[in-house]
Amino acid sequence: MPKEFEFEKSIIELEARISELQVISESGKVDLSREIQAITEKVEALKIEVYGSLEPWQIAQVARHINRPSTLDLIKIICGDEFVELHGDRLFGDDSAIVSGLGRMGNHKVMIIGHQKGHDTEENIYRNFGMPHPEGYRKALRMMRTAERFGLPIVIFIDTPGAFPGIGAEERGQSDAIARNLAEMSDIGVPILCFVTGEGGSGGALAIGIGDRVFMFEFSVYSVISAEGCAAILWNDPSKAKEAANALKLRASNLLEAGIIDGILPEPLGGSHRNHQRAAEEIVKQIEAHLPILKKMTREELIENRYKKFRSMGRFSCEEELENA
Amino acid sequence: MPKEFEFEKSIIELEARISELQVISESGKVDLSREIQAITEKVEALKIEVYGSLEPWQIAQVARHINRPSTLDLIKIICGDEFVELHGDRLFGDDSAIVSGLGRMGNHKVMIIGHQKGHDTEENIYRNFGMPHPEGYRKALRMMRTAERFGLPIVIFIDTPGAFPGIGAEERGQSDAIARNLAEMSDIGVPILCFVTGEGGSGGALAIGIGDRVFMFEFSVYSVISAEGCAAILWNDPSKAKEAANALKLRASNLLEAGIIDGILPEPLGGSHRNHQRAAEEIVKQIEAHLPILKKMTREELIENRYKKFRSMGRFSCEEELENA
Amino acid sequence: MGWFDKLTRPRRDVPSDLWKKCTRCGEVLLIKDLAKNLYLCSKCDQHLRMPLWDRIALLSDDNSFVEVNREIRSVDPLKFVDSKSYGERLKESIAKTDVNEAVTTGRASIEGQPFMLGVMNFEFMGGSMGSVVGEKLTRILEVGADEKLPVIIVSASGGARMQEGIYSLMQMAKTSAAIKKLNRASVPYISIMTDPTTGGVSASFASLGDVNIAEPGALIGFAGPRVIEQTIRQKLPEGFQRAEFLLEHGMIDCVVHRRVLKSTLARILRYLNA
Amino acid sequence: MGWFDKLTRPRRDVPSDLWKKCTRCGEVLLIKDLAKNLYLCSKCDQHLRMPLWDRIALLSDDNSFVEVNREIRSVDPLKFVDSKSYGERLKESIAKTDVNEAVTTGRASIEGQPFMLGVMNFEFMGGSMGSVVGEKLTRILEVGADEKLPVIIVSASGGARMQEGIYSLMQMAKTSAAIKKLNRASVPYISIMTDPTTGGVSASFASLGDVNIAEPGALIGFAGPRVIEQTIRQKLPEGFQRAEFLLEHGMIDCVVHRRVLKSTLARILRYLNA
Ligand SMILES: [Zn+2]
Ligand SMILES: [Zn+2]
Repeated sequence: MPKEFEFEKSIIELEARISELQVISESGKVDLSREIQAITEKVEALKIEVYGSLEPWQIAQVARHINRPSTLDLIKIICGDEFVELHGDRLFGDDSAIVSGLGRMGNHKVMIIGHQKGHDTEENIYRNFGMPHPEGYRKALRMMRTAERFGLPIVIFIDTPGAFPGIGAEERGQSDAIARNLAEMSDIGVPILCFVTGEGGSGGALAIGIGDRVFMFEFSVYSVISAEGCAAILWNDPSKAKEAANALKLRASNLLEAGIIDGILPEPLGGSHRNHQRAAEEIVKQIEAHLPILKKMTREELIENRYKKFRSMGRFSCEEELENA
Repeated sequence: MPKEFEFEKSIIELEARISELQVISESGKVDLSREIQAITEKVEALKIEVYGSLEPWQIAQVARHINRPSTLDLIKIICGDEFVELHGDRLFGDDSAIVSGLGRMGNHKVMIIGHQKGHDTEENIYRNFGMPHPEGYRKALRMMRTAERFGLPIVIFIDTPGAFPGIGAEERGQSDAIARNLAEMSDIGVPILCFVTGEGGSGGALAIGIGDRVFMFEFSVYSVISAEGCAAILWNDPSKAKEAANALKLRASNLLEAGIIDGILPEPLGGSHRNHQRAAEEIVKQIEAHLPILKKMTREELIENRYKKFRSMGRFSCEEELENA
Repeated sequence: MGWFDKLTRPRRDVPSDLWKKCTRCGEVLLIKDLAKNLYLCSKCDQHLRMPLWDRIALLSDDNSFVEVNREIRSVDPLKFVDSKSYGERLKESIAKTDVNEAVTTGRASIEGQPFMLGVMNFEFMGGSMGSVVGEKLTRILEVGADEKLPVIIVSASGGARMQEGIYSLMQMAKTSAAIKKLNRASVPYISIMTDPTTGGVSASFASLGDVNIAEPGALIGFAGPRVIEQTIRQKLPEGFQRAEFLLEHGMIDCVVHRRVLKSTLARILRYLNA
Repeated sequence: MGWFDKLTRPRRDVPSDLWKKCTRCGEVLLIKDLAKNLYLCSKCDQHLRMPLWDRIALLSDDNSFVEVNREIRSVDPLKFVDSKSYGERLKESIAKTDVNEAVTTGRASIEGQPFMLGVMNFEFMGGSMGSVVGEKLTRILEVGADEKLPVIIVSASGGARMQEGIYSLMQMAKTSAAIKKLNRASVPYISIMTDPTTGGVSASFASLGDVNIAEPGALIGFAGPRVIEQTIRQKLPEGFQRAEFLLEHGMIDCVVHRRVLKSTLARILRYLNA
C-alpha cells in the first residue's frame, strides 16, 4: 500500500518543493513569498484538475490509503478520552479487526462499532488489515444488543477489504456470523447510522452495514467484490482492475444514484487522509442532523422502516410480456 | 467404571447360577424348576436387603453405572425412529457430550436435550464421558430458543460428571456458557421438564437444569461437587469419598426434602441399568402428568413461576438478634 | 398477492450430453440412469448436482408444485460488460436452462403439508444471486410470514452476481431481513445446502435456517477454496468446507442423504409447524 | 423493602501481620504502605487482594455506602462436618473478618450516581457462595430492577460453598435469573472480577455483566488450574486463566487498572444509565 499514488506524484513533488522554498524564505536571506504564492496557486489548480476527475480505480486506491482516518482515529478526534473500548464476543475471542465501545458523538451518547485497519505494516498485521473473523462480527452484534438494551444509538464505521478468507474463519462460521448480523441488524430497536469511511468490501462490510441511514465519504467505495477480484474472475486477468472498477460502479455517487446510500460526505481535495479532523466533523454533522429524527421513532417504526429500506433494493422487471420477447 | 459393584457381587453371582441351572433344566434332562424357584426367591430377598439400604456412596456408584440408560437410549425407546437429531451451536462445534433433537414423548411433540455418556470406553471417549465443552451448552441453548420459537416444550436429561475442565473449555468460556444458560433458561417461554437420570454433576448439570419441574431417578445423585472432589478438598483425602457422599446429602430423597426437586422416579431393584424400558415409562408418565398443566400457562406465568421456584432455594437466617449471639 | 401464476413448468428435456463422470470416483454414468437414481453415483453414492425440476419433484408431493413469480426477470442496471454483456449472458442462460432466473419459487406440499419452496439452479449463471433471486426469495419468505406457511430453500450457488454490482450485495441484506421476519412470526424456515453453496448465498439466507440441512459432500463456505489457498498460501485439508466438516464445526443441524431428504423434511415440519 | 439497615460498617483495624509478600515479584511490602497504595505492589504494580472495606471505599463516593441485609446469616442446613463442623467454620470466619458473610451489599453512589454494590470477601471462607451470598446478591439485583438502580458486583471467590451442598449450587441459578430480570428491566449490571474468580461464581453472576471488567493479573476461570492439570495431565501455559487471557479470548470487555477503576465505572454508568 503506497503512501502516495502515481496520479498525485507531481502534486506531492511540488508540495515538497514549496516546503523547501518556505524554509529558505523564512530564514530571511531571500524573500521568495511571491514565488511560493505562485507555485501554491498552480498546485491548487493541479489538485482540482487531478482529484476532481479521479477514475473509479483511482478512487478505490484513495479509499484504501494507509493514512486514511481509521475508526479509532475518528473516535479519538470525536470522543477524546471519554471513549471506553469494549472487547470480545463472549464466545471465542476478541477480534482486533473490529473495534467497539461507548462514546459521545456531538450531543449523543452512542455505541460505536467499526472495522479497524492499521497505519503501518505492524499495526496492519495486528489488525489483520481490517479483515474480521467471525468473532469480530459476533462482537459487533453483542455490542448492538447491548446498545439496544440501554437505548443507545449505534454509529458504525465501515472500512474493510472484506471478511477474512482463512481456515479458522471458515471453521468458526464466517457465513453464519455475517448472515446472523444481517438478520439481527434488521431487528435492532435503536437508530443505526453507518458511514463507509474507506473500503466497503462486500459481505464483510455489509455485515455491519444495515443502517437507518448509510453514508459514504466522497472517495470511499462500496462494492460486491473488489475490482481486482472481479477482474480476476470475469476478465480472467487481474490487471483489468481498472475496467472492473468502472463496470462495478462502486463510487459514492453511483450508490447514491442507485438509492443504496443516503448521502455523500465531502472530502478535502486529495482525500480524507490529508485531513482527519475534517472527516470527523462531517460525521458529527450527519449525526446531529439525523439522530434527533431517528430517536423520535419507536422501536417498531425503526425496524419497519429499516426493513422497507433494504427490501426495496434491487432492479428487476416484472412484466409478463417479456416472457415471450 | 465397573459393570458390577462390590455390594451386588453375590446377587450377580447367584443370577448367573440361576441362568445356568435354567439351561440345564430346560434341556429336559433334570427338572430343577423347584430349586430354581427357591434360589430366585432368595435372590429377590437379597436384592431387597442390598438395594433397599444402599449408602449414598453406593448410590453415587449406581448413578454412574456404565449401562445406565443414556439420553439416546431413552430417546430410542420413547421416540423410536421418529427422533430427528439436531446438531451444532452455530458458533464453534458440535459437542458430542450433549445431544438434542425433535421427538414425540407420549402425546407431546418436544425438543429433547441431554448429556450423553457412552456404554463402553470407545464410546465414552467419543462422548467425552458426558462432560460438555462450552459448545455443548451453547448448542443446548440454541435448541431451547428454537423450541421456544415453535412452542415446543423442552425435555432435558441430566447425566454428567460435570462440565469438562480443560484448556479449550476455558479458552472458549466454560463459565460464560454455563452462566448464560442459567440466565437464559429463566427466560424461556415454553415448559421445561428436567430429569436427572444418573449423575447430576455440579454446574455442568445445572447448566441445563432450570426446569419448571425437576425430577430425579431414585438412584441418581445431584450435587455441588462429586464426593471424591469434596473429599479431596475438605478431607484432603480422596479416599474419604464415602464420608463426603454422606455429608453432601446428594440423594434424590435429600433433594426432595430440601425442596430442590419435584419428585422421585422409582427404579427397579438394583437400578435402571437393569431395565431401560421401565425408566422410559416412568419418564413418559411424568411428561403426561405435568405437560398438560404447564402447557396451559402463558409465557409470563411460566417465567414468573420458574423464577420464584429457583428464587426460593437456599437456607439462611434473617434474625437481627443473632447478630449479638 | 396477484404476482404468482398457476403454471407449473414442464419437465425439461434430457440434456444433449448422454453421460456424466462422477465427481468423486470418476465413474462414467449415463444421464438417464442418473435421473432414475436421484443423481446419486451408482458406484460411490456421491450426491451429484440435481437438475432443478428433479429437485422440485423430489421435495414436493406429486403435482403439488405451483410456480410463483416466474415473470420476474433480470435487467442490466449497470450496463455491465466484461468479455460479454450481462444482457447476453442472461439470454444464454435462459436459453440453456429454460428458466428465467437462478431461482425457481412456488407453492407446494410435502406429505400433505403446504409450504413455500425456493430452489436455486446452479446451471443459471452459477446460481449467482442478483436482484431477481433476492426478490423472489424475499417474496416467498413474506408469503410464509403472512400465511404462516413454512419455507424451504434449496441453495446451489457460487455467490453474488457481480454483474449487478452493489444491487447483488444488497440481496443478502434483503433476504436475511425477510428471514428474521419469518422468525418473528414463528414460521419454520429450513435451509438445504447443496453442492456448492458459497459466498453471498452462504453468508445470508442459506445459513439462517431454523434447521440447516446439507447434502453429503456438498461444498459449503463463505470464501471459495481457491481464494483461501491464495490468501493463506497453504493447501487446504482434506474435507475442508464439505458438509461433514460443517457438521463437525456446528454450522449445520444434519447431513441428510437424498433418498430420505423428503421424509426428513416432512418430519421436521410436523414438529415445528403449529 | 424493610430488610436493609442504615448502618455503615466501620473500617476494620489493621491486621496483626505487618507485611506481605508480593505474589508476583516477591517484594516484601508493609501493609500500611500497601493500604495507602490501593494494595498495588510498589515494585511491579501487581494488583494484590484488596480488603473488603478498602474496596468499598475505592468504588463508592465518600460516606455514600449504606450496608443492606447485614443480618442475613448462614445456617447449617446439612449439619455438615468434615474435619470441623460448618458451624465452627462460620464462627471462625466471622471472628476473623468481622463481617457475617462472604459478600457485603449496600447502596452507594459513584461520582454522584446511585447504585447497588456487592463486594465479595475472599477472607471469608475463600469467598465461597452459599445461600447467603446468593440471597444477598439476588436482593440487590431485585432492588436494582425495581428501582432502576445499576448494580455492580465485585467478585472474589473460589466457587461454591460445599458445606451447603445442593443449596450452594442453586445460588448460581438464583443469581443468574435475577440478572436476567435486571436485563429485562434495561438496568446496567457491571461485573468486576478480581483475583480469584472461579467455579460457581465465575459460572454465574460474575460472567453475566453487560460489561465485564477484570483487574490486571486476576485468576478467572471455571475449573481451577490444579483440577485442569490433573485432568489433562499437562502443564498449563503461562498466563492461562489470567485477566489478559480472558480479554484475548473475548470473555471480558476490558482489564482496568485499580487506579482508574472508579472513574471507568462511573463513565460506563453515565453511558448506560438512561
Ligand atoms: Zn462415484
Ligand atoms: Zn510485585
